[in-house]
Amino acid sequence: MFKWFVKWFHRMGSPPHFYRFAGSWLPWLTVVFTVLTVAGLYGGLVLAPPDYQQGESYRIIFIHVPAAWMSMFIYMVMASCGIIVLVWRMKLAEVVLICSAPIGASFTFLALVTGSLWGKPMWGTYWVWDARLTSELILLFLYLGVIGLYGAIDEKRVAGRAVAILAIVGMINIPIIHYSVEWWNSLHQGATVTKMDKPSIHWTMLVPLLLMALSFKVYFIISLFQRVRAELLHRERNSRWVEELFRS
Amino acid sequence: MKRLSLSQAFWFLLRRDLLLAFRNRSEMANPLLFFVLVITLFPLAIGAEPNLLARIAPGIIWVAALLASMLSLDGIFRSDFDDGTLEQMLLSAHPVPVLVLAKVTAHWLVTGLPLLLVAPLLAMMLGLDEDAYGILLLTILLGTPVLSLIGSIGVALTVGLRKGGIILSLLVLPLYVPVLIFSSSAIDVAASGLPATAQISMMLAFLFLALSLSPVATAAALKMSMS
Amino acid sequence: MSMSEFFNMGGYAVFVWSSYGLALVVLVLNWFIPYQQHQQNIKKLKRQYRQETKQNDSSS
Amino acid sequence: MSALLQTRDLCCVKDDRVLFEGMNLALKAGQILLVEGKNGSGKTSLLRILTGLSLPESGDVLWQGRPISEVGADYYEQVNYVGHHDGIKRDLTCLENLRLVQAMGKPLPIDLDDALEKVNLYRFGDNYVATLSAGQKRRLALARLVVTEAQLWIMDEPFTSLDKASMAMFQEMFEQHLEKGGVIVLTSHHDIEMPQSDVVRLNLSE
Repeated sequence: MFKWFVKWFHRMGSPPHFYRFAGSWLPWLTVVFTVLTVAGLYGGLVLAPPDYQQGESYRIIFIHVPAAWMSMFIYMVMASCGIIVLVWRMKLAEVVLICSAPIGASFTFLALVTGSLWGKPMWGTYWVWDARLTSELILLFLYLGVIGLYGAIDEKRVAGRAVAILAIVGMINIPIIHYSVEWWNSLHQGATVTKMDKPSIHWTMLVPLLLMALSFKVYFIISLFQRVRAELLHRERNSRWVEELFRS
Repeated sequence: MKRLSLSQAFWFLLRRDLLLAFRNRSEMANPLLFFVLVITLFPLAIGAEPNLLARIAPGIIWVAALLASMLSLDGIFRSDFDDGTLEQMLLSAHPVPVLVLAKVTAHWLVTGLPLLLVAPLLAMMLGLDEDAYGILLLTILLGTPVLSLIGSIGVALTVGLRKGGIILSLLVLPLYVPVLIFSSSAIDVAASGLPATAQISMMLAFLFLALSLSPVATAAALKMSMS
Repeated sequence: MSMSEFFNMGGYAVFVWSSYGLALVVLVLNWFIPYQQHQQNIKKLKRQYRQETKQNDSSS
Repeated sequence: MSALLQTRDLCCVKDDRVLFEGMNLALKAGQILLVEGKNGSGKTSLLRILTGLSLPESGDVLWQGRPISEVGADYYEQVNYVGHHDGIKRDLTCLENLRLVQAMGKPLPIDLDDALEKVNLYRFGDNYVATLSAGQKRRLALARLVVTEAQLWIMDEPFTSLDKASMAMFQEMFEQHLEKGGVIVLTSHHDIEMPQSDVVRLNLSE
């Protein structure tokens, strides 16, 4: 089994193979994404009963929580790509790392805005220095650091490795930052402010939430494949396999 | 003749950097002046009302210390990058992380440590409670090396860039957050007479983590930005 | 659950629907921009090869 | 005698331009490689790859049969690199600079003043480098070859801003190094008068 995986891993590493592989999977992924989203939204917006405390406003969690999970998940994907870039120097891993940064940043931004929109009905103000929202804000800065550093270096192969190092350093710091902010929040706010816990999760709410989380993950793969294919064409524009593909 | 042992090379590089810093002494004062200047701005901005200033003193002192140390980061590798000695250091027979640690220690001794001299004066100006002076000095003693160590990673990543300065702050400030949180809360708690051992032990943990991991990351980043 | 109630969202319509609206915008943008980029790259490559073939034909 | 420095189908790409590819070099002890070519043809990039500072797009650089990424610090100990930058600190004196160079590499048991005399900078021991002329700075940069022991010398335009006499003196030093079994790689616009037997020429721009 392991031998097969190593072979698959190296075959995936070659740009032409990945370009065709991603291209062939895109339509199927789009179908899966639409099915999951429709099911999730229908379950979340229509079937799920209103929350006894927050009424209808809690339905924002079906966007906020999956987006927050995605922002963390994508940073982990970037850090593992970073390790592959530094250890095996795989060109494709650099491209995947660079292409997932903007997607991660958009999910973090989405999580922040929906978090504050959800905060308004609950606490009366748009921005509350809640532990999770503050960590999410710092995570956004980490993403912008990755994107900014990549843009600032002209030589793209060097930029790829620089960003790989930054992503790994960022990954090591995320838990430290998260627990520091958590500790800081408990110190200053005290327990009076209701933490932004998910309301007591009844299965009718949990199922749509998981469906939406899954649909966001599938969406991430779609957007990533799309970006990687565009970037591969740009980077390999004077290589033979691109020529064969478009010479016709 | 055998090459120098690792510790000899470490001390040699450290002494050379201190000698260089001493040679242009005028630059050594800049972080200190910046530190004092930023802190004097706050009473002008928010009024000199004593107990308000005393309450926010830990926070201002540490934000100012953080900005002062970040502004002086550029000096670690910039001059060596320009005159080619950085290349020679990467090509030396000694492991690069240890040489990087020597350079960062020299940078800390020149820019981070002197903040200790001025901090009590500023704390007095802001009317910080006397019990907190000891903890204030301790947090600066433990915190500024972590700032230099983490900052050296950001500097190594941006040393090759023409306009590296702006990106440097975007890369480095988020990583400074844990140090900022624990140091200012240590002083705050000490000011109200409570023991700050929890915060101090966390800062010690940060120091050892940074001491062991960041030179390796900085060495990798330097090799990468020189290629 | 009549349609009007659904859209009213128990008085929180503004917050809920703006969140979902923003989510839609973010998801569409993150798909459309790379898709458009990809098509542009393809168009550029095709034009480049057409010019090359024209050049080869004229020179050979 | 097997080759000391080898490259195995080395390829270098810069800003999407392939500077050179499929390059297979082999340098034995006592040989000197003269890299020629127009500006921008990749001379400096090749030298930086040979020193291990830059990574090639593909292919390997071998030292005594082993890839230099594996050999690591032991390879660096065997290399003296003089690049475009002189690699000396302006605010240090000549002697302090030489002591620094010795601390970083494998020092030779030579008195530093004698070393300065070899590159005729004898009276400049305590002068700050900032006060030296371009030619003197270049000679101090090349003094690195005298104070540290390395089998492989890699130099990028070593003769820039040097006068005729200094050039002859350094070429003579190169010959001695080759006779002692050393290997040299350099780029130069001026032609070098060396016994042609051990000169290997490589032109990157044709």
